[in-house]
Amino acid sequence: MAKRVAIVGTGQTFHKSHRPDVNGQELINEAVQRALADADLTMKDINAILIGNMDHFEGINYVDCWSVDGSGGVMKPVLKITTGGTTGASLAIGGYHMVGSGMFEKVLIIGWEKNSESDTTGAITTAFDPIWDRQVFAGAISGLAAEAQAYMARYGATERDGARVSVRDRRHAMNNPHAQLRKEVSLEDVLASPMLADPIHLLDVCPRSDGACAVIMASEDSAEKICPVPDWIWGTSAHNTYSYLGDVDWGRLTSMDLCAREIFKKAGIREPRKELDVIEMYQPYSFAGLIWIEDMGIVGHGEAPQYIWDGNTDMGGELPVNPSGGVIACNPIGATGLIRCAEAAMQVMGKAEARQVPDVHFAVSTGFGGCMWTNMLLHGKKKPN
Amino acid sequence: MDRAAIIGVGMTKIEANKNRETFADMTWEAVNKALNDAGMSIDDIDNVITTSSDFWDGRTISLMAVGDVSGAAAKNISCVEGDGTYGAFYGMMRCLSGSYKTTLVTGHTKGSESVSSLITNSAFDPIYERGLGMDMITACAMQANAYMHRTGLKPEDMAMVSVKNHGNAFRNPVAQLPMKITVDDVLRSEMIADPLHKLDCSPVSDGCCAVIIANETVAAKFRQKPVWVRGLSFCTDSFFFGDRDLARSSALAEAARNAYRMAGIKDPKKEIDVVEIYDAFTYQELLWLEEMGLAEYGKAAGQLQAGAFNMDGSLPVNPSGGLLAGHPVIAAGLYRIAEIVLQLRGDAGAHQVRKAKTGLAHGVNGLCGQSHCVWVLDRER
Amino acid sequence: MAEKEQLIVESGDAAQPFKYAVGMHGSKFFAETRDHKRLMGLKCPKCGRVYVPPRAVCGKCFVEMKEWVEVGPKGVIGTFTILRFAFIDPETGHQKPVPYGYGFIRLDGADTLLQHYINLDDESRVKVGARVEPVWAKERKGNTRDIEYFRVAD
Amino acid sequence: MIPATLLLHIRSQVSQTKRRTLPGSMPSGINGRNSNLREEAAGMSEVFKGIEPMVHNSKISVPYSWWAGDTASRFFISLRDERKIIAPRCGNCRKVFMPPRKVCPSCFTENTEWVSLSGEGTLVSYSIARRRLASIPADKKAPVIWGLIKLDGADTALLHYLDEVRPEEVAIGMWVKAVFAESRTGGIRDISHFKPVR
Repeated sequence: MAKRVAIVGTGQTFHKSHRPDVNGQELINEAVQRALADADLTMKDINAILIGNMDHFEGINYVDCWSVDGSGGVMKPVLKITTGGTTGASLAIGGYHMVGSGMFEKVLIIGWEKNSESDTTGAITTAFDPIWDRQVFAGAISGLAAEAQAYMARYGATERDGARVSVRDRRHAMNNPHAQLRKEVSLEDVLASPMLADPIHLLDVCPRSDGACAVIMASEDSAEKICPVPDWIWGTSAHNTYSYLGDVDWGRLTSMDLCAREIFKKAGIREPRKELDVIEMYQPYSFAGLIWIEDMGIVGHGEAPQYIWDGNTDMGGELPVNPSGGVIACNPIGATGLIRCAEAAMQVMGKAEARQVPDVHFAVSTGFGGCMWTNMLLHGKKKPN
Repeated sequence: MDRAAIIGVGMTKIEANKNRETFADMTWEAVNKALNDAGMSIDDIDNVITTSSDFWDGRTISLMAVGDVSGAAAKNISCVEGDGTYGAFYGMMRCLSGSYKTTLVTGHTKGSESVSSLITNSAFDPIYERGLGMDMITACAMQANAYMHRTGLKPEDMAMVSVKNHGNAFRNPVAQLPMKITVDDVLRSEMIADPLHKLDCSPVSDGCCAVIIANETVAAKFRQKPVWVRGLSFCTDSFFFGDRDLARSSALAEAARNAYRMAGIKDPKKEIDVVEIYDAFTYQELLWLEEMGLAEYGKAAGQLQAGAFNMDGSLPVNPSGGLLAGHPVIAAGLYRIAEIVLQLRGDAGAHQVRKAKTGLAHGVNGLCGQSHCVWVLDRER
Repeated sequence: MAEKEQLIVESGDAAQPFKYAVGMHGSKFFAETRDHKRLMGLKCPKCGRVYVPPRAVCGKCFVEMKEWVEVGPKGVIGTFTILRFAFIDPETGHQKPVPYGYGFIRLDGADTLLQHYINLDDESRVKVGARVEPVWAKERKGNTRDIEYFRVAD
Repeated sequence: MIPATLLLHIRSQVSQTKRRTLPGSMPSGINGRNSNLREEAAGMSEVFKGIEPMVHNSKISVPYSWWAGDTASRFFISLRDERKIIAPRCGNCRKVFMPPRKVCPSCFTENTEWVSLSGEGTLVSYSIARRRLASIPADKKAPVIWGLIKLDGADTALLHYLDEVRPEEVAIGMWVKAVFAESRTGGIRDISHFKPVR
């Protein structure tokens, strides 16, 4: 019989633009030690380790093998998952299945990246087809700019609408000591910042970061013994809709739509806008904060700008999005999806401190990456049926 | 815990250079062969795990190339980076976690597209080691020396593995390198890195393998006779060679112990009927057999010489020809699983061994067998 | 107190060479651009979608495609951006010259978009929905650069 | 705009000679005939008649700069400035780690003590490359010998070069000592190699 699965501990580094004081293994170890301390467990309690990053950011092959001194993986089962930007969320989903299968009681999940060790855009460009895409493509920003252009053309949104999202996330980051960028900005600041790829300004996008995140999952057999209020995983979904960038329905995120429908159906959620309490979204640039909540089914197509201008996604609003400050405030890519998961878990567990949204029953975390792909997890305070 | 079974397998022929085919083309072939083998349509598959490596493929997000041809356009999908046995392990767990019933697992590599010396050099620690310029062959030569020094193994003992496996490959239609050679041929082949001659090393290969794993509740619903997963485990040793006992593999011993325990196997030498093992280099077949408890430490070569591991021996090892006859790196372990499935079903054709009820498949990750994955499969539930 | 010295290990000009197989579908496509300045797509026998770049399988329908159809050479801009920031081109290890126009072109008769460069001589005309045409390279070798770029058509 | 390098490869008609390309060597063109099982089964070979399979010669050339971190930096600076090999010790299990580790992998506590090592030790194992594998640095000539050296006072062994020794003289258990590079820049090659103590 499958087991129900909960998050019982999380740990993060204090994410920075670069961490010259530690190598990758040592960075990983910081997050691992914090997660163990959070759950009051030791390495001896851990039955398996799941780790991931994107190889070409650090240029290290077989990271699962290389990182054992930091991850604690010596003489333990260590598995690696790599799916690009969605890696962190794919790891969370992987941990869910490892524990849920009954094969492993407690699994330590680690996402990490030291983006300061290479040229992020150059490395991301290698994600795309070497024959058809790579010569023209220019990293994540070019694809995202193409998405924003299409969305603006389709629904009449403006650069100002995008900037509003960036202002929100950067304000939220002020409450998160782990965030890399903790500086409030105004709409004017965003619009006056340098244009990187039309219509994306510098302050519309995520920075590059060094950071690691660790999450411990346990089965229903031990979760409540480890942690008084564990974060129960209600459902997971991963949709890799496209294989070539030219196949994408630009201006909509089909994969988000598929994930949301699948998960909400599974959990019996009919009105996500009312039933969800908080969203931690892998939102690497501001316009995604508009487009993707529409695809998630929070509001109708073209309605996000007004919903956001009305303050609904701010702290204290109807459905706060990214209380942590999100990806715009820090983006150690292989960790980013797992940070979203950890932040959502902290909201459910009531451990989010200054960024806590009151009384969270349901939270959603997402991962984004690849060829406009989405991963999603639904987190709940109640044990699933 | 629910049980899982393997209900379909598909393998492309392993070749030195599939220059006409992309990753997607190879995967399409393997996936369709697996679906045909299982008597399933793609609609009967509810989730997909691909196994590939961004390094070997020369592509960050290597699974992007094979999602469509794995039928994942609208299904849940993920990607394990590492040997195919690990991808299959994750695929099996997804069948048991309550979310899915049938996982399609693929693994692909085109060694022909990259320079493996550089790819494997990148597995060394960038700060302390990489600049010294070692790669997989020179690393494994270091392990072979440690093993020979400890056990008294001779180059001619290792060479027998090459003779056997290349010989077995004649009966396996998907093998890349069937060769009729002698111990002397191996010892006279070029010395690459002492003590490893050219014929002690597996070749560069292209290939893709697909397997379909099902939860017990649906395993019997389809045409193919299920092969049951009886026990499985994986384990990772220390990274730095200097932290390990390089002449041994404690991670493999541990993984095998756990897999046997789960399978209820008390005496593996008696209870395992056929083995497909990760013989990237000749000495590895012997060392791995010993660490898995299928031979006494330092004694496998003697048994090999006595014919125990031959096709008609008491414990046939790599009747397919193993990696020495074709080594598509990431897919290699998945080929081992598929081969054992064929053996246990009695479908292995010319390389079918006698009396195969319980089989063992084995995969490796990292340098000098840092991490091992062991599967015990059984014809009976 | 002097700042602590933090050492860096550099990879220098180390690179990983690859010989990526283009595949027979891509090879046929490039033989057509090289020899006939013709753009070809593959049509799905089930859903009728026409795919460019060409590939063996329609992912949505999970069927093999065998029917080649000519597409383009003109098309419309599906979406685009103008790259203005410098980054390392992973093929060369050096900075790629910016700015450049980067677009997704829906070639006439195709259902998917082809990525290519868009000429920026008149930025104001580069818009979603603008009609574009390819500018063919003088010397065509059978690769994506057989087309130098697309430009907004009159 | 960058020039592309998409080369047309002539399909070789090399028949099934059992040539193998070793892992570790450049695959030398096209080895063996392709069977095209998939295409033949699907009746596809007609469509591609006369079409040569193309190969796109490319590379991934992303420059990396790995931060050594405080622990490795301290070790390298000592090599560079003092020609001294130092190693961290676990305060709990007392193990001395080479190469240096910030955290003890077994105890999972931070190593805070450092000890000096003599630079001499025993050879645990070795490897001799007889041909110039692609991974070997440009300044090294084959045969290249690597050793796994357990330095006196350390509990784990360090990977490095062996030199000033003929390949046939190398033996597990031999006593070796570190030779420092003349020009030292703060990296693992500040040790030039280890040589036998005779």
